[in-house]
Amino acid sequence: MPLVFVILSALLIASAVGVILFRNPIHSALCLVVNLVGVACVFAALEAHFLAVVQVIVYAGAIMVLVVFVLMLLNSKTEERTLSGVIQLVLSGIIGGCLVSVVGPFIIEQWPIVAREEPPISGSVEALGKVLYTDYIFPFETAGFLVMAALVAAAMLAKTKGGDPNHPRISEGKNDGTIQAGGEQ
Amino acid sequence: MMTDLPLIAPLLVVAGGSLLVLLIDVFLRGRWPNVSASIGVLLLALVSAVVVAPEYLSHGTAFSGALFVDPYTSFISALVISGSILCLLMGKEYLEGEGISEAKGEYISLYLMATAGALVFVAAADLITLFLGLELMSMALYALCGAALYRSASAEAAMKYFFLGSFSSAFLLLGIAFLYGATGTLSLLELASALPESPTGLVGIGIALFLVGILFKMGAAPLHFWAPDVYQGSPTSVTLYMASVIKVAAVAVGLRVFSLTFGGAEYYELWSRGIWIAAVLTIVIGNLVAIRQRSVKRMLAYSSVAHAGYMLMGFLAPGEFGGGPAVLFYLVAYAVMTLGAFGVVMAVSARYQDSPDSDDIVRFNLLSRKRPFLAALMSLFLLSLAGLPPGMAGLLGKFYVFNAAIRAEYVGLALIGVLGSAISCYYYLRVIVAMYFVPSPSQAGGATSSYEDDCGEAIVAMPLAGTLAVCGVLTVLLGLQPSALFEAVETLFPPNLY
Amino acid sequence: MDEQLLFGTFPLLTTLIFLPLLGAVTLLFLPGERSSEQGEGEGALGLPVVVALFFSALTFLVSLVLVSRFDPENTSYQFQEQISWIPSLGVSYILGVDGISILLVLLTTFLMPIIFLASKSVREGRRGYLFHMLALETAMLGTLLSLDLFLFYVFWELMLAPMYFIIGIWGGKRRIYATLKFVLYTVVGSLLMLVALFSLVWSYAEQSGEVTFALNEIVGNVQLSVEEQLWLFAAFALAFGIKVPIFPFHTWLPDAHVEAPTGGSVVLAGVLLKMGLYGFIRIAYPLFPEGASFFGPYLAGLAVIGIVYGALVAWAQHDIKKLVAYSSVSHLGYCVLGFVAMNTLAATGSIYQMLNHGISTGALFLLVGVLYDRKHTREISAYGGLAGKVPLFAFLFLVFTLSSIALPLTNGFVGEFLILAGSYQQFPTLTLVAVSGVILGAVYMLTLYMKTMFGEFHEERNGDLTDVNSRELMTLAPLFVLVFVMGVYPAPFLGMIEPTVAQYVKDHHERTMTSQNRSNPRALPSGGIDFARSPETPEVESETAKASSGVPSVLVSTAQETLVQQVSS
Amino acid sequence: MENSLTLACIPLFPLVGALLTYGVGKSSKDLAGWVATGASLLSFIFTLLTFQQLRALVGAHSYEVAAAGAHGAHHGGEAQVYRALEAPLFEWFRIGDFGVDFLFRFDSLTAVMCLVVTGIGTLIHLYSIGYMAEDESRPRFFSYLNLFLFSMLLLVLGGNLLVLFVGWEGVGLCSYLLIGFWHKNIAFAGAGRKAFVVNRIGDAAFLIALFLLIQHFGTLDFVALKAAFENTLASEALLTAIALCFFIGATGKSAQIPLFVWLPDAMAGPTPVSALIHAATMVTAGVYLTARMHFLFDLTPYALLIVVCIAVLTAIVAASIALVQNDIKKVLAYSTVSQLGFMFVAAGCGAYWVAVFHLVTHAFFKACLFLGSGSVIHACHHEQDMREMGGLLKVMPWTGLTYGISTLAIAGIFPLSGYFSKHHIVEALSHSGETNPYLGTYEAAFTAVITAAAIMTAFYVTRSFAMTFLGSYRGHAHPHESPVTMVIPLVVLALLALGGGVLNGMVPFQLWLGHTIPVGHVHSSESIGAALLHSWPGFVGVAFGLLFYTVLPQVPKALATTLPWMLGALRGKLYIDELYGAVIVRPLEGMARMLWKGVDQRVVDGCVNGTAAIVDVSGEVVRNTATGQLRHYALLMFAGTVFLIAFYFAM
Amino acid sequence: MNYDYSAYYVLLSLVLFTIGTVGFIVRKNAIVAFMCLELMLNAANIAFVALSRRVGNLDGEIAVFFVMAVAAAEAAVGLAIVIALFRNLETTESSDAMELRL
Repeated sequence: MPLVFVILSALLIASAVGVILFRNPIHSALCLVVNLVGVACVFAALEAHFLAVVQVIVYAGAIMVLVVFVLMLLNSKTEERTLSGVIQLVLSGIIGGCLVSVVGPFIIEQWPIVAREEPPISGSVEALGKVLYTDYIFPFETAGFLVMAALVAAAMLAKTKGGDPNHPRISEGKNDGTIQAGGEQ
Repeated sequence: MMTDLPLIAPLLVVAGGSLLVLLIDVFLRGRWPNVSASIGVLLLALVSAVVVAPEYLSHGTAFSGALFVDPYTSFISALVISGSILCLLMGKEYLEGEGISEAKGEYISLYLMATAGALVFVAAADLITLFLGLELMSMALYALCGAALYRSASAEAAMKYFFLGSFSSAFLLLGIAFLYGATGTLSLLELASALPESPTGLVGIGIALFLVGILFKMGAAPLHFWAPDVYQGSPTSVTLYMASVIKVAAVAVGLRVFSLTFGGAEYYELWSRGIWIAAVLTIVIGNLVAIRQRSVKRMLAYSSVAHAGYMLMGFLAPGEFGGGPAVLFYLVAYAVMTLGAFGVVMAVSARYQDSPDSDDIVRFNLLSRKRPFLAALMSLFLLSLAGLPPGMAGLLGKFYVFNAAIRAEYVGLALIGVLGSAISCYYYLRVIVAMYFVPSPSQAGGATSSYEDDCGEAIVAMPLAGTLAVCGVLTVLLGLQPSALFEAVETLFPPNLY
Repeated sequence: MDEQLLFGTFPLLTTLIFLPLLGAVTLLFLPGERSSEQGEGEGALGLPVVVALFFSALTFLVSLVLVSRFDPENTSYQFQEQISWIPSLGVSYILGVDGISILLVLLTTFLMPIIFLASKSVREGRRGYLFHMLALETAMLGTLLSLDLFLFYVFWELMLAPMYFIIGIWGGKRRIYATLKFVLYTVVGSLLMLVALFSLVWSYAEQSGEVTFALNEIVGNVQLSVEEQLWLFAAFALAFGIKVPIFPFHTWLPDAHVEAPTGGSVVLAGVLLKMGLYGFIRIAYPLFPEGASFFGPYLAGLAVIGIVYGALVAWAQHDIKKLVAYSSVSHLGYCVLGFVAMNTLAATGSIYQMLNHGISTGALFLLVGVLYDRKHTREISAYGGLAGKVPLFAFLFLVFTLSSIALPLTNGFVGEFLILAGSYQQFPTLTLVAVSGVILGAVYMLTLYMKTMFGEFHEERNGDLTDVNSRELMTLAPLFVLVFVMGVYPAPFLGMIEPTVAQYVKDHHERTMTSQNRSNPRALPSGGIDFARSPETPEVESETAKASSGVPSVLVSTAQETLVQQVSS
Repeated sequence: MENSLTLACIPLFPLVGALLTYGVGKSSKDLAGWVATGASLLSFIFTLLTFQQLRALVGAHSYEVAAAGAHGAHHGGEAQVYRALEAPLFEWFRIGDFGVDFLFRFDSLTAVMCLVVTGIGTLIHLYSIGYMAEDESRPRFFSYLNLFLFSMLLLVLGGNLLVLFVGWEGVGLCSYLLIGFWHKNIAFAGAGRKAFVVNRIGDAAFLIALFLLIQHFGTLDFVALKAAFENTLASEALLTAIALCFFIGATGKSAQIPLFVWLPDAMAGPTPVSALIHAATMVTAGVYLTARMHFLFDLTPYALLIVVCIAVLTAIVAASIALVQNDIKKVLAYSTVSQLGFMFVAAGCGAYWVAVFHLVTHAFFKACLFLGSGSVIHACHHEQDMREMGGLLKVMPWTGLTYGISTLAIAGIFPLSGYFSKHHIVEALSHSGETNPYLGTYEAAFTAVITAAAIMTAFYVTRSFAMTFLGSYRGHAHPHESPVTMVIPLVVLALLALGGGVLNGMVPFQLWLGHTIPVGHVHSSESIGAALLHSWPGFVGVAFGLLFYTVLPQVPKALATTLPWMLGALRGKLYIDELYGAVIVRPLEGMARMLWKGVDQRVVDGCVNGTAAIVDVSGEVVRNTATGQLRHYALLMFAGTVFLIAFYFAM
Repeated sequence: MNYDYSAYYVLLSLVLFTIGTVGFIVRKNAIVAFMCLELMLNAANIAFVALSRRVGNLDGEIAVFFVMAVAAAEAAVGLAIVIALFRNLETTESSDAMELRL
């Protein structure tokens, strides 16, 4: 178990670092895919098999496809490394380090390693489904509605100019009411 | 399970209505009164909320502990729905411009979805539902912010709101995970009893992360950065929704969680210091930066940040100190006056929508001459925001909040609050200066005549005028008869008996 | 008809407060704003002014009824009304009037019709002007009459907005700066007051278990530690001191005065400034006797600085209004000094002087307004030799100038004399300095008079100047009459003030003593010997007691000792 | 005490007259003068009536009693009976036990003052009709004059110090108005302001005295105060302080060092004003006050010493300045200052009645002199420089004659009125050591100085007479005798100046005053020879004056060339105005400007605006955190979150 | 005998979360920032699953399920927003969108 954990951790951290450090977005995306699969492995290692499957399907199968698609569509370029970017990295790294070093000890303290007889729960489809459709029926429905909302939102945002060519904003010149310099009062 | 359905009738009406509006719109493509229909839906929701209100006296939960059924929920839900109605009424005409008209069907559908999300959010009795409600509300809002499809500012606002919102949600989520890990439950009620006697470090961190999520939605420092940009860039009809309804929801949830779930004395010790510093930062930053703004929308955004700070003051005086009711009173008063203020900004900037500085303070010049009643109402709202009579609602709001804070012996915080409040007078009054004191070009000798026709015009449609009038009346009445509201909200506390 | 039946339960004070507001609302519903403002002759007042006049005159009449039915010998609050407003926090709508406030009420209602008569000079948007003035009257009366701390606060703050608009809309060139300063100064003070208010109320609630904002219940019953009293008093004193204004918080005043339209200046000088001192009288002193006795000497010192400083700075002014404004700083210094001295003589004089200042300075502002309406400048150097051209104006200006410099037989003298005579017993050295204000007052006022009224007349510049017209005369005549009535026969006025003040002073000293007995060891300069019992002047004791007709203050500043030593050496 | 209706009427007439005059003046300017004069005359008549009442009250027989009382009082015997008429009008104000009534009281001292005020006032009103005949605003002038009479009457009739103070300030006001009567000339207006302000300085001290009295005695009524003082245990320091405060007040009103500077400038007013206000009545108010408060001064020998010192100094300094003035009115003005010094010398020696006596005689001859000078000025078309006059005796015989008589009177030549009063002053001074040990030390020196001042007095008036009336005319106008309305007062006053001394001989002036103030020994009349001998300073002065300005005009010229600095200093009025300007006025002005520009605008307002600026700048600084960059916001939010966790929640 | 290493999983999640946060802050490209958000959500998910085992109920795993739904929704909305941004500004770099500031 610890060995699996160590390997997975290394994989996850490495791929995560890859996501943030590769300058080419496609490379980042590929690292993310690795990471997501790694997470699925973690789920599996934690005996949440259903979640592991869902993870692969939803993330690698749906979300990542979408992401890569958009990446291609928008033709994202390789990011240039700038000084301000490095400063950002250093600063956020320091703060992140603080976060980990502050919270980490508390995590260890909160959940000390204990021995236990058997796996307490079963992350099986059956068990999950039971809870999901009874106790969590309302959140479940809400989640469904949420996805619905997301679709509507995406649909609205993706609308193009073609909808109404005579819209005033398109036909008229812009900024005719800009205030001249000279300030208030 | 099914028996609980009537309890969420308002939510069902809003959610169903949103889908129905969308569906009809697909076929009729905006050639039908979809806004009015949505207002109807919301009214229906309000009616149903009132109808089911007696059921909510029971202090229980519904759907296996997913939703609270208590007067607090009922009241906040009604408030959210009423606020949504007012916002929609105000923005009715506005929606024709800003490029929203093309996607009006989706816009309105999303608007109702956001309201539905807010209703879930405020009623949520477990952390998962809470998170989902928050995300539902936010998701719809992200899109609404970008509803002005061809305005880059709108897209930028949507982008910033989305990314920062999701960012903070992630923190919230991590916080939920920690709390869950520490207590083994996600239910807000069970959490309260399952928390260790004295907070362990990780529980503290979980609470902090949860607070971060709430502070973000409230627009409080140090997580306020999105608020000015998003308020400014979004279509004004969305801005006022965010400034009123969303803030109401966030504060209401925060208030409930912090006074109910984390209400124990030990835990109060823990988070009170954090909220104290957040309140101070919020008040100071909000007020300080607001004085440097030219865009009235942005200024009001910072002002709403500052007001979040005053509300946080009330968080610090839970229970017998009366902070809870004070915050709710403040919330209502704030919603009314800020709605009014943004409504006027909407009316004024409507005429200059093409210009990036459509809500520049110069646009308010001469408003008192060309639109005296609009200017008078704006003055009322601004004075109220500043806490000066005759803006009685704001005054009484401050009265209650400061009162509670001082009663809980936060005198230093109260002093910072009043100093901030004094600073706030400066920027609120600047708008009044523009509306009233700036000389007309004829007086000024024609030197500034270049923008004579450009200033002080406003487009005020009937619904907007009516809503503004309602807000104006409420602003005064809430102050003159505060007891009616205050005593009502007092009965809501504690938010749930257990 | 039976009086009891007529007035017994009639809410006279509420009527008084809200009549002007009713008038303001009525104004909003008047038809045809534009047509009524244009095309009116010089003689016609216009409908809005008539309406405003009507309501303010009615208010004045009501206040006269109030005065006529007021019992001067009854030193408690009269005509009390009480309605619960915010029961959960013990806030009530309590009104009442006593000898201290009644004449200030009368002054307020008296000045208002005059201001409306003088509102002719407001050319644009006169209706709004009248609206704000009437609203302001409501706020001022409310402040004077409320006996609930929160109600007081609300009315106190309510005074701000109308005045802000009056200066801001109808003011001079730098009005935006002036209004901003005015509002920010005041708001800082009053918000601190709000915090102090809550602290006080909760301290009291902890003792008595009852949450109340009612002044009467808290005063005398609340027991605060000395430290608390000092802090709370300081907060209140800041709020009130800014309003008075006490040096060094006075710089908003000249700006506000200079930029304000005539009516605004009149009401600002006439009534608004009084509110600061009224706050001290009504709230700060009764609530925090310890704080008062600690800060009293400092306040007196600041007041005296204000007297001399205001006078000197007034002397250096080039702008007539600014000069009069600084003279207000000086005059209000007298009022504060008199009150802080806390004996019947000075305190009565102080309240009387508040009335006087309202009348004489108000009249001076009206006169400046007359000049400004005609020549649109307030520069002293723009005028000169007007006495020959506009004799009536010169005469009236002279009379009010004399009233302002407290010439005997004008109202100013009585007040100033009583103040100085009384405060001398408490703060001899300070009063000696204050007396120099008497000289300086003559210097700057007569210099102003000389430079404007005497000397060479600029024919080409001021040749078209016309004398005071009948309408302006109508505004000034009542003030003119009062100057002499109050100067020659002040007895009826003093008679209304004095019993209450005497009781007030007595109560105050009792409170100070009891609270000192309760918590004696502390960092107060309590060591001072009683001047009256100083060994050099053994027979003086009874005289002092007689003169101050109250218990001589236990707290005697060390300055007093020095004087005794000086005199005796 | 008895109430008297006529008493209340005395000041009423001038008050009504003042209002009426102004009203009448609108229609007829000439009538105004007559109305005013009538009012003044009525007031005089009522004064006489009241005087008769008082005499009846005191009773003819009581002269002896009073005299005995006077002796007694002086020697510590039984107290004399104080009798007076009263007119309590109303209670002015009452605060607790301290009350002030608006009360008039008419006793023997008041009677004298009242007679002088209304009598001379009437004459000067009459004179003014002629003098002001061509002035456009004469109604205003007469109105002011009447107002002045009213105030002056309040001053002398006031039964307590506060009513007195009303008059005290009132006369100051009228003086201000009348000095600046020709206000088109800003210098004249400035002179008025100067008079008022300098007077105010004295008034401030007066007020302080009142405060001390209120604090320690609780009353301001003269009778009550007198009673209180008779057996007071108050410390001498306190009494001295009060007395000195009163005296400072008196120096203001009565133009003593150091506050005398306003009086010469006050000559800017029309000449009748100078005669009435700045010679006969108002300026003597300080003397009156001292006499009135004798019970206080008597208790404070130290204060009396200071009074005498100041008075002697004033007398000699003013007289020496008067020696070289060429403006006829300036000569008389400094003469007035000097003569007031004489009066204070008497008062300071405790011989209050002598002071009052000199006050009366001085009123006669100085008023006459002033009116004479006015007549001359009038004749010479408002020329005031004596070097432009000369030989006027021929064209203006009446004026010349009356001026001459008054000259002799003021010079102190027996048997003219001036001799009697002046002689008593010297007399009192030389005996002052008997009662006041402080004075005893300096008695001789004071006597010498005052005698020198008397010689100078005689010299400079003679000089003015000689330069004006003798020799030949040096001016360019066409002088002529003044109209009859101006001559009559001159004659009457000259007669009074001539025979005023008889007052003491035939009417027992001293005894009469003895009803009110201590009068000391009743002086037996002296022989004519002794009297002539005693008037030697007058003779000397007159002789030298005549000699230098008629026979030997080269002597003063030679003196002027040999002692130019002295002449310069005296001509320049010892540069006292300049000194005050440099030491007091200009520093104060500078301070005022500094306080305004420096303190008020820089420091106080600077703090206010600075605070605002700090808030503004910090707003700008904080505002810069809003860069608009998503990444920056995220960083800051992250930082904020970690900050909250690290410092507040992780425990 | 099994040992419960939940703490280490949570620690891992914390580290991943932090890396995601840092990436979110550092990267200009909006799509990459979005990917970092996904990293953060995944990290939280790991914590949920690990803690779910630890506390012995399924609530944590259910939560993960919902988070995935949310993530999917976010993907839809977020990418649509990025497209909208691109349409207006012709860029996917968040740093180019700074019209709203100060």
